[in-house]
Amino acid sequence: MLETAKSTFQLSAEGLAEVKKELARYEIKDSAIIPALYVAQKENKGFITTAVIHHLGQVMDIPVSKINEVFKFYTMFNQVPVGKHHVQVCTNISCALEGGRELTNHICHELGVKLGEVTADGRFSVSRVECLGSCGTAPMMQVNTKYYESLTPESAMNILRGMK
Amino acid sequence: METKLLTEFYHLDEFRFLDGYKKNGGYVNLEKALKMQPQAIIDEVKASGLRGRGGAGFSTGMKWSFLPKNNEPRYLVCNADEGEPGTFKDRLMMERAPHQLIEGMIMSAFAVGSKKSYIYVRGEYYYPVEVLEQAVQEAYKAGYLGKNILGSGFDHDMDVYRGAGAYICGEETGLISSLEGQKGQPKLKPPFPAVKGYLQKPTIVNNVETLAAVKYIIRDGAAAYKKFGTEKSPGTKLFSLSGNVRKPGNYEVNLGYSLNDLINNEGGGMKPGRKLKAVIPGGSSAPVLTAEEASRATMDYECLAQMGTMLGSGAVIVIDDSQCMVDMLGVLMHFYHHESCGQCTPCREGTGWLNKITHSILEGKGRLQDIDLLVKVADNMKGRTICALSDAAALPVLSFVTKFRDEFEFYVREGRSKVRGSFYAQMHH
Amino acid sequence: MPKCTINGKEVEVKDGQTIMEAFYKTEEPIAHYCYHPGLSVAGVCRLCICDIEGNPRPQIACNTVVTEGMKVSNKSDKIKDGVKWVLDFHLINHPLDCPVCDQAGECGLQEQYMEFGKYDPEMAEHKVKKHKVVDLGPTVVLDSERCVLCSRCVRFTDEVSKTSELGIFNRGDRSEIGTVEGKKLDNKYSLNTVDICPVGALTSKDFRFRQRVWYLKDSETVCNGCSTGCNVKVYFNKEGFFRVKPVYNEKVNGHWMCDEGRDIYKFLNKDARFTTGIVRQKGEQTEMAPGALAKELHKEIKAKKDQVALVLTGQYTVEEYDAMVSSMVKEFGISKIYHWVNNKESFDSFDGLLLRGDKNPNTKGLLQVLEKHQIKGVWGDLEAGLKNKSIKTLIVAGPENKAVFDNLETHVKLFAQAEHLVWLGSAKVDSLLNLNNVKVSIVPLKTFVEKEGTFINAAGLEQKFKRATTVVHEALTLTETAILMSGKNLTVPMAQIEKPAFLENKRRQDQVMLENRKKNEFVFKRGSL
Amino acid sequence: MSVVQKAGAASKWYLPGILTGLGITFKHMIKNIVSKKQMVTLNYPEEKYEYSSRFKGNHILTVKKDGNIRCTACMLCATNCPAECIKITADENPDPKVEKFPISYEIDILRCVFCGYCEDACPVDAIRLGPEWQTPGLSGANFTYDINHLAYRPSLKGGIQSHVDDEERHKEGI
Repeated sequence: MLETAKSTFQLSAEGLAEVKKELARYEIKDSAIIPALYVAQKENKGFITTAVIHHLGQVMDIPVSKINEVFKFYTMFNQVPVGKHHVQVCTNISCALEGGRELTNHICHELGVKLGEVTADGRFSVSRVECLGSCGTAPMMQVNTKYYESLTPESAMNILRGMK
Repeated sequence: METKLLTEFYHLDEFRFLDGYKKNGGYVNLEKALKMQPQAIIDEVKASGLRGRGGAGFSTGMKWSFLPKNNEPRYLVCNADEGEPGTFKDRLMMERAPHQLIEGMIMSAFAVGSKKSYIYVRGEYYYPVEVLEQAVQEAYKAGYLGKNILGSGFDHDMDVYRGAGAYICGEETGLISSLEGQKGQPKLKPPFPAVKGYLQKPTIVNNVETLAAVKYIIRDGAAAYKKFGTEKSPGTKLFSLSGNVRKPGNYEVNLGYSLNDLINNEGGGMKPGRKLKAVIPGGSSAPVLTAEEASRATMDYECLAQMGTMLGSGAVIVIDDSQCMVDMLGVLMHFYHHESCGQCTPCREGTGWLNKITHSILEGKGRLQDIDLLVKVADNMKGRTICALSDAAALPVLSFVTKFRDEFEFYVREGRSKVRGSFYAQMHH
Repeated sequence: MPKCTINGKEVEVKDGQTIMEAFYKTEEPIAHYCYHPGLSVAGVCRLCICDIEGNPRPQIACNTVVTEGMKVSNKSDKIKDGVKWVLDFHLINHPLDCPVCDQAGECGLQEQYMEFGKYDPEMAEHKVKKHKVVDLGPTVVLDSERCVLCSRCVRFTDEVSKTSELGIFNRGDRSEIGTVEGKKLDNKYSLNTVDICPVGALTSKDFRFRQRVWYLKDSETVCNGCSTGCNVKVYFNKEGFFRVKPVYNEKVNGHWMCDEGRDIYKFLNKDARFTTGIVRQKGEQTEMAPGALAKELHKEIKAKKDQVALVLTGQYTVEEYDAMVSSMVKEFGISKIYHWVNNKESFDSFDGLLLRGDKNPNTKGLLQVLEKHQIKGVWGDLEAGLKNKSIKTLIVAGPENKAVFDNLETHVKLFAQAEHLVWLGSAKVDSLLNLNNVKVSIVPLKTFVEKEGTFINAAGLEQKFKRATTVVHEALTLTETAILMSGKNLTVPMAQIEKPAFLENKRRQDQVMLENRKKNEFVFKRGSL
Repeated sequence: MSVVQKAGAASKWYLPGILTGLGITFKHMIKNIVSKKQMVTLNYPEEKYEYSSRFKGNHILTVKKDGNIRCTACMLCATNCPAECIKITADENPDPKVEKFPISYEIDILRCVFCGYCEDACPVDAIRLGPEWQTPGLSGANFTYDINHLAYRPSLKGGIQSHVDDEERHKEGI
């Protein structure tokens, strides 16, 4: 089982170089776990599997349980597959006051998915997240790395429809 | 009226870059600082009365003076893990003026004798990280970072570290854990980070705004800085105004500024036809103020503490009369349940329990005794854990339930909101 | 050396010691789950809160260092209420499946609930569901719902076994202990995690569902699994032995023991033992009382003094070696005494924590006794003597734990070259019962839990231990065998006979039985549950 | 034993006493022949007395909806039994929701005093004392009741279901 788990993920040469760079960058090896997980997540289509953890454990020479602890602790590491455009809508208090939850429901409804699901074409996935630090321009959403602020249900859908 | 000290040049796009920053008075005072005695800087900061802008409001100079007097390597960490709901001032500062932070950090690092500093930015801030990393590169190129800065013999390295999405990493020991590549779980105190922090070495963790303010204390001197604000809360502060106001945004005002003015002048007042119902004055963890209390409040550490709440990170969340307080508590409880690191039992189980109770009330399944139970559970979570997250979860509960008890009782009795009717069922169909 | 007062009792502790250690020292009760004296401080269960005079907020005892003149108490109502609430936080998501939980009866949650709890639950909402019956590895089963996330097991694998298989995954009340899929909890000390688990989250596969703990009695003894000589507790009842757990001894094993040592109970039980004396001649087997058999041997040994040799393994007590060797030397003048070494290659190895290659508890003791009687038997002499038939009667004090004697079968073959093989031993060795060309006399011996004595461990530490119980009543100790073989009778001094408990307490016999069954703090009040 | 010695000569003559006794017997015999309804005794074993359903007679092990035995082998009944007549051997159930179950459950009915403490102690309503009260048997082995007898004897018609439902409990998160 261990063998198959390992064989299903392999960092690319660039990814490996990047992980090695991060390993050398900090005072201790463990500090490189988060950056390495970012690199691996990018290469594994936006989410992390056990195979990724085992591979990183091997590459970084850190016990897999420690890497897994970090992976499962932080919300930005996805445990399930996400769409090409991962839509994260803030529903915390400032956004909730301005209709963040209604926005989430609207997006889910329009895209035809439930929270945490990926659309059939694999383009979108929607999740509700906690405060993203854009409270003055609520409601807002983050699609992959980019913030979209001061949204209305219509403007949000227009933005999403414009994505390839 | 706004008092623009830190944010003076934020409207200038060029302020983001080294050239533009230098044109507007940047890095001039660094030379001055590096010629001072480190202890003199600490004394100056202490004299200025600068208090931590991250949430706890602890005296910065005092914190620095807790460092052990030895030659151990020490670290300076900038806490840019801005996660407190309602707060978005650090993001603005990093996006608009990265060099201002870097300059403040070099000065602070020189004062505390640190050769290495980290800026720990929350993972979601892709753009601010980009800006910061570019600025750090610029600073290295210009000789403000690296070996022998400006010929003073002082070496300093700076690195930007990206978090990965955990509110608890905004707590200084949680941040240190995260920086060490572990789960961001807070560490037991004592030992405090100033004695044993990052890698068991003395570590100073300060908020973005605190470190940026150091520059202005060096520039103008403690006495000049103290002219801003009140006697016990000197200086200016960026307030993140959000919620149901016409013009939400970041506003830099003197500490001691009236909350009423902040909402009505800077914030442009309530939306048409709406009345103020409640204000959370210091980020989601701060106890809520009623409209009446808000009209009396001034935005400084003492006044708010006196009113049983806190200035926190300076996130003013305005709630108007169209909002249901039970619903808002539900939102907050979901947040704290989601963000509890799971280390200490009262917080791990308590946040989940509070979340379940509030949501069962919201679903119309609440019992009258649940309201008292909320208070009891929150009371017993307070002050029982390693970090302040369980307090942060408990305080809103206590203030929401005591100040808006009628709304809770109505919801339990009728199974619908007093203000918004049976909106909850529609929202979660 | 600061002094402090714990619940009114003054106590002096070492510099840097915590209030918890002061509580330990005064033996005042304090509730705690995450603190373990052998591990680092986690401070997460928050049960050990106590009042410190002059401090408005209750502090946790495990992370507060004692300062001079500190006055600590955990008796106030405020603290008791606080502990009650923290306990309630532990319990709200606990599945309460005590009936099927192996820990019931020795569970931290049960103990503290009886102390601080006894209330009606206020939680009306659904509990958090987690994984149940998770196979963590070859030795341990996990039930995440029962787990209180004290992190003791995680700290154990990080700090003591240094294998880091376990971690706490996810956060908040979704946190779960676990291993990463594809990596098992598999190390030589894994069962310590079960010992330190204060609740029934980690249970031992070996012990699982075999007994309820309140049916078991325990007795302290010394592990005979290897030459480290860990201090252990054996758990038994009239059905036999069921498990072994470590007992703290700073000089020997600290708080831990290895997984191998936990198997030693298996050869103590009747089904692994010789239970009667056996004489086997030309394929015919007769049973005999062990004492009579030993006595009968006296004549033969006396007659063939020069052709008798003795083989000893390092599995007996110092007292027994002394009795046996001195009776051989003094009564008969036999000096052909040899030391049977098992697993010669790894004999001196040591894993740095507890496990030693020498799988005998008392090799040092045997060597000391042999030296005292100036016996320098070389194994080659025995082999040669058997070959040239100068040794005709061979007495072998065989191993108790035959699992660690890899060369057992080859040696039995070697011993069978004698004319008469006298086998003294507790473990049932089947190959002995298949020997047809040699006369075999088997005297069943008692195991280390059935006698008292001394083991000398690899570090030279003498450890005395007491008898726990008797499994095979007919069996003899090596000392008794030595006395009988030298033609004397066994005399039992009256003072040594233990007085039965029921006579002292004037209890009827059946009441004693009931008493035994209901020990281990399991109080079952009729009508109140 | 105490023996009461009656003094007096009349009591030495047994005949009057015998006749009085026979008279009573005859009276009842005729009464029973005339009206059978008033008869207080039963023609055991042709006739049997119906005890109340609450009568604490022979044990029953209840079953779950799927017919499997309810008992979780917690051994509280055995612990609580004053006569020590219950013997249970537990084992791991392949279903992780059940986890533990008895592979053997034996009650030595001749030792049992029918006190009902086992019923009291049971946390899952797995053992009950039923209305059956006859314990005939031809050899000693007949008096050791095993799972088959306790849960599935013909008179129980496939087993008695207990009220506690595992699935409902699970759904409720208990």
